[in-house]
Order: sequence, then structure tokens, then C-alpha cells
Amino acid sequence: MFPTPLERTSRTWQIGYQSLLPVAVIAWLLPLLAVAMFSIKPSSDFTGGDYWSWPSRFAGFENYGRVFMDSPMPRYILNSFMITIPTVIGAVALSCMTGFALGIYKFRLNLFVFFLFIAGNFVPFQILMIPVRDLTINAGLYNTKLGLVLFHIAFQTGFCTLFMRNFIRALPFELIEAARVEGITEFQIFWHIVLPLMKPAIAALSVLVFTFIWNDYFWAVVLTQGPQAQPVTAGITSFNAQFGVAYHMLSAGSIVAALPPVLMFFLMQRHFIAGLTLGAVK
Amino acid sequence: MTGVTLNNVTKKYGDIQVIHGIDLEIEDGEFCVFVGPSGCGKSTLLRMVAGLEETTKGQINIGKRDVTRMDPAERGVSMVFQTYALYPHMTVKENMGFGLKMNGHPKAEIEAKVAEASRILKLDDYLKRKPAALSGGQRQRVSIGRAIVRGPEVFLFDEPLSNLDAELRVEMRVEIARLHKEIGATMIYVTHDQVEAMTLADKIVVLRAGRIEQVGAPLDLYRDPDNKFVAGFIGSPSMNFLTGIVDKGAVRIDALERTIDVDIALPADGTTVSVGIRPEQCTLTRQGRLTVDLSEALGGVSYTHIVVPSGEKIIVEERGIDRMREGDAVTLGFDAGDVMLFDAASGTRLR
Amino acid sequence: MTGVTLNNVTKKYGDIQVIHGIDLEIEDGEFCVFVGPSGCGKSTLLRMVAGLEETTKGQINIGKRDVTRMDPAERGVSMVFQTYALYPHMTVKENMGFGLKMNGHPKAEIEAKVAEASRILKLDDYLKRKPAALSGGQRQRVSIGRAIVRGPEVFLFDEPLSNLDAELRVEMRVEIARLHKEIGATMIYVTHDQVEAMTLADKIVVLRAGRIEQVGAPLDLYRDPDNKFVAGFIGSPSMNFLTGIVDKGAVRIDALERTIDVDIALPADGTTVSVGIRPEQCTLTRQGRLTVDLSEALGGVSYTHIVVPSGEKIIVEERGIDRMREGDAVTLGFDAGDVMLFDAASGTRLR
Amino acid sequence: MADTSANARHYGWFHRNRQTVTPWLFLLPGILFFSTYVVYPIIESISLSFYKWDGLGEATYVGTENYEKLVNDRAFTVSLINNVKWLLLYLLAIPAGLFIALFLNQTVRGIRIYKSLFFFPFVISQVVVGLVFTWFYDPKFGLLNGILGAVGLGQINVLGDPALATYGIIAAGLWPQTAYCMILYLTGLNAVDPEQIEAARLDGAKGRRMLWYIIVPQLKPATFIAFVVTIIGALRSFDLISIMTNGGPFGSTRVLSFYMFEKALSEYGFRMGYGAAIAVVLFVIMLFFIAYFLWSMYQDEKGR
Amino acid sequence: EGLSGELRIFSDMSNPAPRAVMEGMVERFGAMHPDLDIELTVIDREAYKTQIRNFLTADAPDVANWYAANRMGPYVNAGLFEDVSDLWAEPDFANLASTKGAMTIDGKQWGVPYTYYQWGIYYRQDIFEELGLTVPTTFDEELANCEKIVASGRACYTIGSKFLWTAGGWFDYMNMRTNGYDFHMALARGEVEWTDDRVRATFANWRKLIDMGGFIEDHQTYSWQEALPFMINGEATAYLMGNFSVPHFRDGGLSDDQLGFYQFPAITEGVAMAEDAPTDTFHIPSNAKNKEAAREFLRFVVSAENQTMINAGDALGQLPVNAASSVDDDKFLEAGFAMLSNDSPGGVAQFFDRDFSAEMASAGMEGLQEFMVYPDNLDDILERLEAVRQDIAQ
Ligand SMILES: Nc1ncnc2c1ncn2[C@@H]1O[C@H](COP(=O)(O)OP(=O)(O)OP(=O)(O)O)[C@@H](O)[C@H]1O
Ligand SMILES: Nc1ncnc2c1ncn2[C@@H]1O[C@H](COP(=O)(O)OP(=O)(O)OP(=O)(O)O)[C@@H](O)[C@H]1O
Ligand SMILES: [Mg+2]
Ligand SMILES: [Mg+2]
Repeated sequence: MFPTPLERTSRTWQIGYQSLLPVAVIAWLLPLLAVAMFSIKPSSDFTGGDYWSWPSRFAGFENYGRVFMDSPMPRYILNSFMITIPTVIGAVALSCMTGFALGIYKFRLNLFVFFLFIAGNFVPFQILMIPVRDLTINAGLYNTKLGLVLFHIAFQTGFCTLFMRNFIRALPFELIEAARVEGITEFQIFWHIVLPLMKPAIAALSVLVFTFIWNDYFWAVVLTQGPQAQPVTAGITSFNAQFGVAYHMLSAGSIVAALPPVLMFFLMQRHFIAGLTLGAVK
Repeated sequence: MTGVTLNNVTKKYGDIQVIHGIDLEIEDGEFCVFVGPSGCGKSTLLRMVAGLEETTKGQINIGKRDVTRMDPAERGVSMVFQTYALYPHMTVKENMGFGLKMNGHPKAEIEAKVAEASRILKLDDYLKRKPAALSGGQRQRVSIGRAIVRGPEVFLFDEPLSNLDAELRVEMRVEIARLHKEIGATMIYVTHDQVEAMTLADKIVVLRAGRIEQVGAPLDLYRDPDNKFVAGFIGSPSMNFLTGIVDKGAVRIDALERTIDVDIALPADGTTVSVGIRPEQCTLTRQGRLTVDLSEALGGVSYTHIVVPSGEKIIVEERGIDRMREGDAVTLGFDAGDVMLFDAASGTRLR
Repeated sequence: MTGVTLNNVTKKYGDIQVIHGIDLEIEDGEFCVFVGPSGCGKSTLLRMVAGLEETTKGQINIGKRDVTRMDPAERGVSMVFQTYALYPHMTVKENMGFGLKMNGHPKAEIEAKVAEASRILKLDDYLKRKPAALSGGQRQRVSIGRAIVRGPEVFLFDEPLSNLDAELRVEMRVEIARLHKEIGATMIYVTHDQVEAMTLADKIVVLRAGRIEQVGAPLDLYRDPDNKFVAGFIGSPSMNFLTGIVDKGAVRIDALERTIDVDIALPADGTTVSVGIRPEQCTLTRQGRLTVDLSEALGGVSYTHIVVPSGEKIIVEERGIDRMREGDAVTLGFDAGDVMLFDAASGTRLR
Repeated sequence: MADTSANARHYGWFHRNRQTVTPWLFLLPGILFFSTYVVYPIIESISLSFYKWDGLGEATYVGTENYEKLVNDRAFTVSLINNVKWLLLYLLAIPAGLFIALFLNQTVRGIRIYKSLFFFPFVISQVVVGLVFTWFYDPKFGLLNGILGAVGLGQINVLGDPALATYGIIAAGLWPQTAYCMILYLTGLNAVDPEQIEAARLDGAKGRRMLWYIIVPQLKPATFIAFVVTIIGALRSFDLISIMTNGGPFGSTRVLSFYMFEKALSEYGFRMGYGAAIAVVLFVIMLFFIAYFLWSMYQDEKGR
Repeated sequence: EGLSGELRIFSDMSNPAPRAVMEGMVERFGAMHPDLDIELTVIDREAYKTQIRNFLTADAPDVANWYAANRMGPYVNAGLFEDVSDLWAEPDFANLASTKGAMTIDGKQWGVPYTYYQWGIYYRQDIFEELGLTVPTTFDEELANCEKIVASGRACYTIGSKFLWTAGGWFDYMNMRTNGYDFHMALARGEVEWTDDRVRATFANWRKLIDMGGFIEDHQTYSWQEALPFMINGEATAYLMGNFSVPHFRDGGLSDDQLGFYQFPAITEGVAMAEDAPTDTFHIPSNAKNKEAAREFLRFVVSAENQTMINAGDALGQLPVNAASSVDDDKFLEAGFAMLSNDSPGGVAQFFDRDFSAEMASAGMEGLQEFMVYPDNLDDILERLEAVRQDIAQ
């Protein structure tokens, strides 16, 4: 292991390291901690120009309460879920199929199609903006969650295919051959053999796509408007407009908006990290 | 049950030809082993029989059926892979029954067949486990069980034991031999392990660079190889080769300053031939012009390495109590009747 | 050049003790091989000598220097790993010269030493290649070259050949033996391969569960093992063991219905002992109460498996022209003088 | 025997060609989606860049006029320069991530929690990161000025100063990006062969030299990925700019992606063709990196 | 006859007070037409500006908010707004005459106004008193006041120019006061060069305030709301703003005793005073489905009674567009009403980003913001703006 494992180092460095860790974390997360503190300060602290002192009293309940009761935030969060979850399902399903096709079969255009997906994944999405917007408008899907979901599924397919294909590639090909010798059809192979084996990849990818989509702002702005379809990332800007300079409210709102992916990360940490590395590194 | 016939079978990957028109007849119920150096095409040939690789040219028959263009599933073969290829998400039982289930066999029938296979392979205790919870040997047994369950006409094995450690390998080898005896199906077995080939085969097919060098029963190949390649390949340690020159109806071995008489038709005088003699048929006596380079004592047997003046290396198997040590001066002896002669250029056996 | 001395060396991982106070003296220039079953602590002990594992208790000397707490780089040892541990991003030449470079040796000196090592190991053609472009054997050679270049007092090898295939293993084994002869440094070598241990070692150390079972020259261990464990571990195929009962100053082997006289002090009548006899010291004669279970013919030798009535398995090495076949009725014979007796409980040799 | 009948059994076309047809069946929905939403729009955008169109009425073909205008468009130049700044400075995330990864690559109690906390910024939406940093930089009550004040340094208005604003935003972007690189390196470090480190220890390599000669070369795959994702992240930067400065002050923090959005879809933007032309320029820049990535993937695939 | 079906309304009245007004209107209109199913969507005011283009083409509501004058030009030209000249022909609409011009393009009317409001300077009366200042009527007085305020450690004006348009307000006033309404509108139409000396004169005047430290620092990082606390906390004494800001001041804790209003003072003698009074409007998209109900809603919006109600001080706090309605009893409304009716002989402008074409407005406001931070860059800025003007003129 590099650097030298701690237990092999001098006693002073061990203690130094152990005490450095929390300091480093606090410094690293300082901006975030500040926001967290803002979010539990009462508004009177701010009007008094007193931004940095300890909250004069704990106002977390009323601040967060207002976020949920007095603002469209719950609606936006709901939208985010209604956009994110179908996208995750759709993108993962599509890429299981494309990944299977590209990972298992040898055909002339295999690499070409695969590279097409990868290239698409890296395209600056601004170049898609105008046509996709027109497309969505013409399909009558402008300002609908469905419009956003369909686009996200399509765009994520590039990345997901890369991920799934590499994962399937790493499965022992003998499994497929064994099945073929046993007279199992290609669809059965996909359904009964490959799919169950892809569970870890599916889990990792789902978590990953979840955060990607949840955090999307650009397309939310381009393809939706207003609380009936917009996700929370875009919603937070109107939330800002509503609460103007009420920093305690804005902080609470930001924290609420950031919470689901953070929770997701903590609950699914292993999958998440597996996803990041698996997807990228083969 | 049926044998397998290959008829001028050829395989090309793009422009590269890896199997060059192989003709081979494997009898019903025979245990046939393909051996040969790495990359010689053993696996490719086996996979062509299985239908996992397309046959470029030629014809493969299983029994009387021409299966050349058939799907693997229709050929009536089962295959056992080196890596076991067990479905990791299924239990042992499900693994064995999966093929039947997918092909719509009734449940009771599957149960019965799995039970039978599991009995043969003593897997009853493990039926509920997943492959991950099994040792390498057990996994390989399951994978054989999966092959048995389908009741194929032909079993195909591709180096099934090479992922096992030495001890288990011996055990499983014995088990496969027993299995063959019990179910009597035709089996084709790829390996590069000498011992497996010698002990399991009814018939060994020695391949080199996509061509058959020789086909025969194990001891026939050992005792009567057709060419230098087979002679050197079969037997461990390998046969020693020395350069000899035909001289007045006898063969002169300059390295040993010895001329041996042989009772076969020799080529013209002055022709160079290769003289082969097995390590176990050599003897060493003290004193002489040769020096022991290295002696490896394994207990019951020692392998003594000698480099002759012409640069060729000779290994002698010694078993007696008095064994040579490094640096000893020795004389190499052997019975002229044990010697095999090969054409120096083509390697063909002279007989 | 210098030997290595271990003095009550002990290793604990947390509360688990894996090395139990080992005392060992390895002479200057000696080739010492550690063998033992998997997990017995061979690698741990070797790595403690290298300084890669801390020594919990005891002292390790290299020559006269106490190196117990020294940095690996300062001990004057080089190590060759099972997985080669070559730096994949450096060429062969860079790999070999890296240690010297790190220690600030001048360029010309590095060049010269690398050239010398490459000559010894015949690596000249590959100096510019990266490890990925080498075969397994070549990689292991480079890794040995890297060890040589640093000119260490002690070479350490941890199963250096076990990732190679059978053929290469033989070749490299011979090469290592030659290397030892050529540079004459002290070498400590870990393996679980019988043949390697027997052929390479000046001194074999048999370990079991973190303790030394026996130390000695290879043939001494083969011929005169201290206990049943060493007797069973050294020699291939393994020694056969049968249960015997001391009966009126002789040993009765019920399975064979034979009583043998031995000229050692036997324990009290009725005591159970373990009777050991090597496969190569057994003979089979036709007719008898035993049945051949399986015979594996390898050419020059056959291994014949027999199960005696008490359930013990016996393997007999046959070499003659007339060999037993499966199902043959046979009688097992051996010379009473070849038999070794062991205490049934502790396994200690009775002599 | 029954053998002949087996031969005569007639299979359908699909059955005979299933190895060829199946992959395409599986690919069909993916390709359909992908071409509709990715491939076709790229072509459409490129063609649109030769038109003048306000997004409402009829488009008129203007040839390369949009591109010609770009050459003299100061805002475009500024965006391009800013993009370069992003590209270069964003790469700092790679060494920074490596540094943190090395710091955290220990096995002490609770290290998993620390690793997670360090990774935290990456999971948070860039919108929230943008807000957080906007407040961090706020000249009035921002934490940054608070800290600067506490150590006796003067006040700065990072986001209000055109000379600093872009760097301020990049710093905000580096925060999550560094976290990302850190995780990549942590897993990379996990995969470094311990035997090689031991071999290097025997060879006398220590500390920085061990890092440079042994560890860093072995982290090459992780570095490659970190490089790719960082470049992509830099070129796609939009959210942060939009949230933190909205391109200002007076357009000094624009980058191509933001500028094109502004030109095409923002409050005062009605120039779809012009926006498309900007996007095409961005696309061309990205194409170099895509080509590089695909090329290295291809080398890998060939090697299999 | 009862209206039925669905009426979809998109509104940008997203700040709390206007939002309540809008919701109130919908409620009352709904009560009048019980069979009508009204769906109101309130969109963030800033976001709305970019989104209107999408929903007008894609997902048109029946009624949508927007702005008068040049700002509605693109949609009118693209045929996305319904011609509602028929409404304006109705007798009741005679009362809307004052805003008819702003709603007219090509001789037709394309929507109805629902409110307009004065711009001017809101100031801290209490601080003025404390410093002994009087309300200025000329620029010199303004400068003199400002000097004293700056000397007291305050800024004269707060402003948050992050979203640029606030700077536009300043330019409107500086230019209209320096060069007059007609010149300003000519500039807006692109008929005058930005490098013109008269434009430079405007900037020269403006610069006086900047150089003396009249504006708060770092205004380019604030939105207009974020700039409010400066005045509320007394760090700045005045705010050039539209009347919609009054509720914010009051919410911030300023009482009517503390908060005052005055007209932007004269600069060039003899130039008639002109004011910014942006008109906010309702339109019927051409793609609307329920145009009948939409027309009825528009009639309802401009009705005298509704106008009184929604523009009241406790509601929008702005000026009614219907001459028959009454202005609420609110000191700022009255001041504004008086100013626009009597003291604005020069004319009424809509606002920088409504009078100038979109492209010019965007480039222009950016330049204005830059000028406010780096006045030395003026030449460069003007050349740039001139280039844009010429580009548009092509
Ligand atoms: N897909 C392929 N494309 C091109 N050449 C191939 C392909 N598969 C195998 N070969 C070549 O065909 C030859 C035979 O390969 P095969 O795997 O049958 O050898 P083998 O005898 O099984 O070797 P081993 O003992 O190493 O398994 C080799 O030279 C190999 O390089
Ligand atoms: N880091 C560790 N922590 C705890 N126990 C360990 C550790 N490393 C090794 N051991 C234990 O120490 C014992 C000796 O291990 P060691 O690797 O030396 O065995 P070995 O003889 O080299 O075996 P093999 O032949 O399999 O390589 C084993 O029981 C192992 O489980
Ligand atoms: Mg093979
Ligand atoms: Mg070991």
C-alpha cells in the first residue's frame, strides 16, 4: 500500500494524522457547513447583519418547515423523482440491451456502433440544445416530464452502454457458449444468464445515473418551465426569487435540494464508487 | 450412441488458416484425447465439433448426421470448459437442470436426471449451494454433471483440469476415467498434460500447427512414434536426441564415439539422422569422457543432465543407489535396440 | 557474502501467532528451500528476512549484522516474487537498473551491471521491451536479473516458478540452479513443489503451522524423515501408510495379513503404529487377495492404485514390462528393511 | 435411423440467422433513441449554423456568415479564452485529487466516513455548489472575506471582478471535480500491485521517489479517466456560470457553452443560427478529445 | 352566457405580492364563471423571459403575461400573439387610451395592459433629515446631497446590477434628462450612433456620481433584491427603482416615515422631463385554445373595478391603466400618479430593455454595467455598442 501504512510510521505522525483528518474534512466542507448553519439560523440573525455568529436559537424546524409548507419545493422534489426514476429505469434497461448486443456478439459494425455511443456521450450537449428543444416542442412534449425523461434516457444511453458493454465484456464468455451448447436461445441467455449476472452493474449504474439526472440543470432549463414539470435544480432558482435575500430559507432550500443524491450516495456508497470506476476504467 | 467423424475439416480466421484439413475417426464410446503444444489448434478443433466455431471447409459427422452447419444445441454434444462456466447465480441443481428447463422438459424428468447425475458425481450434498461456495474440484464436477444431464452422444472437454491444483487434478482425472467407464459415451478431451493424456485416452491425437502428427493408443505412441515430434512430445522427461551419421549400414554417433547397428533400412551413407533414446533407457557408468552437468535427485529417481561435446543435452533417469553427482566423469550407455532413428530434416521415423 | 541466522523469530498478526520462535542457521552460499503446506508461514518467514514484514520477536542476522529492525533496502537482500512484480511501465533495462538508480549509482556502473546480468540470463534481445511484451519465463528471468543487478548478499525467492507452465518450470529450475552455482550467493527459496525443493536445495526446511518440522539435505529428508509429516510430504507419489499393530516384537499389518520384523525398539505390544512404505519400494506379484483399482500408464512407469481391505489406498510404482491392469488380482510385496514406522498419535518416527 | 430426419428439419429464417439478427434487435431501441436525440440533432445543429433564424419565423440561409461574425465577436473571443482557462485550470483537479487520495489512503478507524465526506461535493448538484460558493465569495458576508479579514488581508469581490470571476467559478468547479478525481485515484491506489511496492522498497525507493517512479505510472488508467472526465467537465461548464454570475460581470465569465445558450435561448437571444455556430465550434474542440479517447479505446480493443 | 372549458394562464408574477394578486384575480374571475376550469401557472419572472418563446410555439396557454412596446415586437411579428383590436374597439376600452400606443404595432393592438408603474428615486427620509438634506430637483443639488451622504460613510444609491437591467434604468434617466425623450427614443430605434457626443455627455454626467462613490460597491454581484438591504440597513440612502419595490422596502421594515420618493432631478436645463413607466400586459397567444374565455379574462383584467383592486397599495401597489379606476390612497402611488399625469411632459418611456431591440438591449446593458464598474472603459464600450447597432441595422 502506498503511502506507507500508518501503523508503520512514527507515533507522532500517527497522532498528527489522526488529528489532521477531522480538520481537513472540516476545511474541505467549510462552504457546505456554512450553508448548513445558515439554514438553522432564524431570520432575525440576518436582518441584524449577524451572519457568522452561532445561531441565536435553533430555527431549523421553522425554516425547513417553511420550505415544505410555503414553497413549491415539495412539488419540485416530486418532479425530480418523477423525472429521475423513469430515466434511470429506461436508461439502464436500454443499455442492458445495447451492452448485451455489443458485448456478446461479434459483427462487423460492432466497434463502430460502440464508438458512436461513446462519442455521443462526450458530445458537448449544447450542440444538441436547439434541435432537441425543437424536437420536444414539435412532439408536444415541451414542459412535460416525459419530454425530459425521453431525452435523458437517450443521452444517458451513450454512457450507460459504455459501462454495460465493458461489464458484459468482462463476464466469462464460456457462460454464453455453455448455454448455447445447451440449446438455450439468445433471448433466454440474455434474460436468464446475462441479466442476473449484471445485477451489480445495474445497481452501480442506477445510482450513478440517479445522481446525474437529479443534478441536471441545463436540460431542465431548456426543456421545462414552471413547477408542474421542472425538477428541483431548476426549481431552486425560482425558490430563490421567492425568498429573495432570506439566506436562511435559501440555505434550507439548497440543503433540501441536495439531500436526495447525498442520501443515495450514503446508502449505496459501495455501488456508487464501483460505478464510477467500473464505468470509466474498464 | 455414436462416433464422430471429421472429414477434411479446415478452419480459417480471416486469411490465417489454423486447422489444415483434418481427417479423423472417433469410434462410438471411445475416449479420444487431443494433445499438442499451445496454439496448435486443439481448442479450435474441439469447438468446431461443438459448433461454437464455424467450420470453414470440410464436414463433421456425429453418428450419421452431418452436423457441420448445425447449431451447437442440435448436435447432441455437451461441453465441459476449463473455467467450469457454471452460472454463478444458480444453485448446483439449477445449473444442472437449466438446459433441460429452457428446452421445456417436464419438471419430473429434470429432477430425475439431475438426481442421477448428482449420484454419479457424488454431488448430493451440494445441490443447494451456489458455485461460489464450492471448491474447484467440486465445481468441475458440477460442470461435468451439467454435461451428463443432457444425455449427449458426445462429451467434449477443453482442459477441464488445468485450473485445479496438482492433488485435485489427480483425483478428478481418476474420476473422469471412471465416468467414462460408467456411461460409456464418446468423449473428446483436450489437454496439454502428458499424464492425463496417457492415462485417460483410448486414442491420442497429437496435433501440431493445425495438422495431425499421429493418432494412436497411448503406449503405441510412446513405444512407436511416427516422427521425432511425437517421440519428443510423448514421454517425460522427453526423449533425448543425438545427431548420428549413417556409416556403412550402421549409425555413427560422434558425440558418444559409438556406432550402433540397427536392423532397419538405412538411408545412404553419410546421411545425417537423429538418434532418439529415452532417459529411462539410458544408463550411466562411472569413468568416461562425459561430465555430469547437474543432477536432480527426487528421491526414488534422479535426473542427471549431461551435455555431450556436440552441445546436445541428454537427460538420464537414474534409480539405483549409486547415482552420479555433478562433475562426475561418466559414460553413457544404452541398448542399441531401444534406439529410434528419425530423418534429420523431416523428422520422420526411419523403420 | 554472508549467511543468515534466525534466532527465536516470532511473528504475530494481532493476536494470531503465525511463526512460533524459529531458530535457523543458513550458511554462507547455501541454497536453502522452505517447503510446507499452504498457510504454514513460508512466505511470512521469507518476508521477515526481507524486512517486508516486521519481526514481532527474535533476531535476524545477515552475516554479523543484526538486521531485525532495518529497512528492506539496507539489508543487502534481493527478492524475486511469484508474480514477478516487474514495473510494467519500465523497459526490461530500466527495471533491472531501477534499484541502483534509486541508490544513486552512476550511470556507467548501472549500464555495466545490467549488461552483466542480462548476459547471464540471456536477456540481451529484450532489454528495450516492456514486461507486457515478454513471456512468463522471460518475465521471471527479468525479475531474477533485477535481483542480481543489485549484487545482494542474500537472494530471496517466493515461489518464483509457480506461475509458469510445466515445461518452462523445468527450464527455469535448471537455470536457477546454474545461477546459484555461478554467483554463489546465499539463497532462500520458498516453494511447494516437491521437485524444485529436492533438486535445488542444499538444505530443506520443512515447515508446518509456523514451526520447523525438520531441516536437512534433500535426500536425507527422503531417506530418513523425522516424522510422518515429513515422510509424507517429501517424495512423489507420497509414501503409503498402513496401520500396523505391535505384536510380539514385530509389527502386524492386518490389511496385508503380514507381520514384519523390524530391528528397532518397538513400543509395547498392542500399540498401533503407522507403517510407511514408498511406492517405488513396493512390488506387485500376480495372484493374491488385493485387486487393482486403476492403473495409470505413463510410458516408462505406471502407477497402480490398490485399495486394501482396511480402506487405505496404496500406490505402487511399476516399471517392468509386465504391468498390472485394472481388476487384476495381486499381492503387495516390499522389503521389511524399507519400511518406516511412526507413532500413530504423534507421528514421530520410531527408530 | 432418425438422423436424416434431423437434417431435413426445416428451420425458419430467423432461427438460421439468429446470431446475426439478435444483436440488432437488442440494439434497435437504443439506436433509435440515440439517433433521434443525439445523432440527428448534431447534424441538425451543424446545418442550422448556416442559417439565420430567430427561432420563431422562417430560417434564411446565410452561408458561413455566422462563422465570419464569430471571428470579430469580442464576446466569442472572451468565451474562447475562458474556455481555455477552464480547460487548463480544471486539470488542477487531477493532482489535487491525487494528493487527497494519497492523504486518505490509510486504514485507520472511520476512514471510510472520511472518504465519503471528502467525496461529498461531487454528489451535490452544481446548482447548489454554485449557490454555496456564491455566498462563500459574497463580498458582504461571505466566508472568504471573513477569513481574509481575520488574517488581516483586504476584502475582495471575487465574482464582481472581471479579472477574478472566472477563476472564482473554476475554483468552485474544482471542488466537486477534485472529489471525483480523488475517488478515481483511491480506487486506482487500491489496484496498485502491493508486490511492486515491496519490490520498490527493496530497491530503495521511498516517499516522493516511490510516488513518482512507481505509483504514478501505475495510476495511469485512473489518470486517463480523470483527464477525460475533467476535460469534459471543463467544456460542459454551464450550471456554475449560470448560477454564480450569469455570465457577468459584463460577460467576462462567459464560456462557449454559456454564450451559445445566451445567444440562442436566453431572454435577449434570438439568434439560433449564431448559437448553433458557437456550439459547432465547441463541438470541434471537443472532437479532438473524443478522437483521442476513442483512439486509446481502440488501441485497447485491438490488444485484446 | 357562461364560459366553459379550460382556461390556461401563464404568469410571470412570481414575487409574493404580485403572485397573490394574480391568484386573487383568477379566483374572482373563476367565481364569475363557475363552469370555467382555470389553470394558473406562475413562472419565475426571470425564467419566464426565456421560456415564453418556447411555450408560445409549443404549449401555448390561453393567456400570457408580457411587456408592452418593442418587447412584444418579435412575437407580434412572428404571429404568435393574437390581434385583439376588436377588444380595443369596445367602448369600455376607451378608458385605456393612455396606454394604447404602447400596445399598438402596425396599427393593431396585440394585448391589454394591466398595470404600469412609475420609476423614480426611493430614498431614506430619516437619513436625509439626519443629514439635513432636502429633496433635490436639479442634478447639482443631487450631487451636493450625494457628497454629504458619502461623507457620512454611506453610499448615495444602492443598486444590484447582476442581472443588468437596473443599470438600464439609470441610463434611461441619465440620457432622458441629459438629451431628452426624443433623443433617447431615437437611440433606442438605432438612429443615433452610440459614439455620438450627446451620448458621451450622458455618460459624463453619470460618471460624476460614480466617481464620487455614489453607488454601493460590488453591485455587479447582487440581484436587485440583494441590493435592498443596503438601503434598509442604512448603508445607502436611495434606490432608483420601479414602484414594485415599495412592498419590499416595507417588508424589510421601513415605515412610510422612513421611506420617501422623488422624481429623478433635471440635468440639462430646458429638457422636458420624461419618465420610465413600464407597462405590464396580458396577451392571447395565437395558438390559444380557448380564445373566447381569454378575451373575457382580458376584459375582466382591465375593468375599472379590477384595476382599482389589483393596483391598490396592499396589492400590486402600482398604477391602474383604466382611467375610470381610482388610485389607492398610498403616498407612493399618488406621487407616481401625479408625476406621470402632470410632471412628465417629455413623454413616457417603457424601459431600456423594452424600448431597445433585444440584441441591443442585451449588449447595451452589459456595457452599462461595465461602465458602472470601470468608467474608464467608456470609449471601448461605446465602440462595441456602436458595432452592435450597425450590425443590427444591416
Ligand atoms: N479468434 C481468433 N482469430 C484469429 N486466430 C485465432 C483465433 N482464435 C484462435 N486463433 C489462433 O488459432 C490457433 C489455435 O488456437 P487454439 O486456441 O485452438 O490453440 P490450443 O491448441 O487450444 O492452445 P492452448 O493449449 O494454448 O489452449 C492459435 O494460433 C491461435 O492464435
Ligand atoms: N496480514 C495478515 N494478517 C493475518 N494473518 C496473516 C496475514 N498474512 C498471513 N497471515 C496468516 O499467516 C499464515 C502464514 O501465511 P503465509 O502466507 O506465510 O503462508 P505460506 O506458507 O506462504 O502459504 P502459501 O503456500 O499458500 O503461500 C497463514 O495462516 C495466513 O493466514
Ligand atoms: Mg486451448
Ligand atoms: Mg506464500
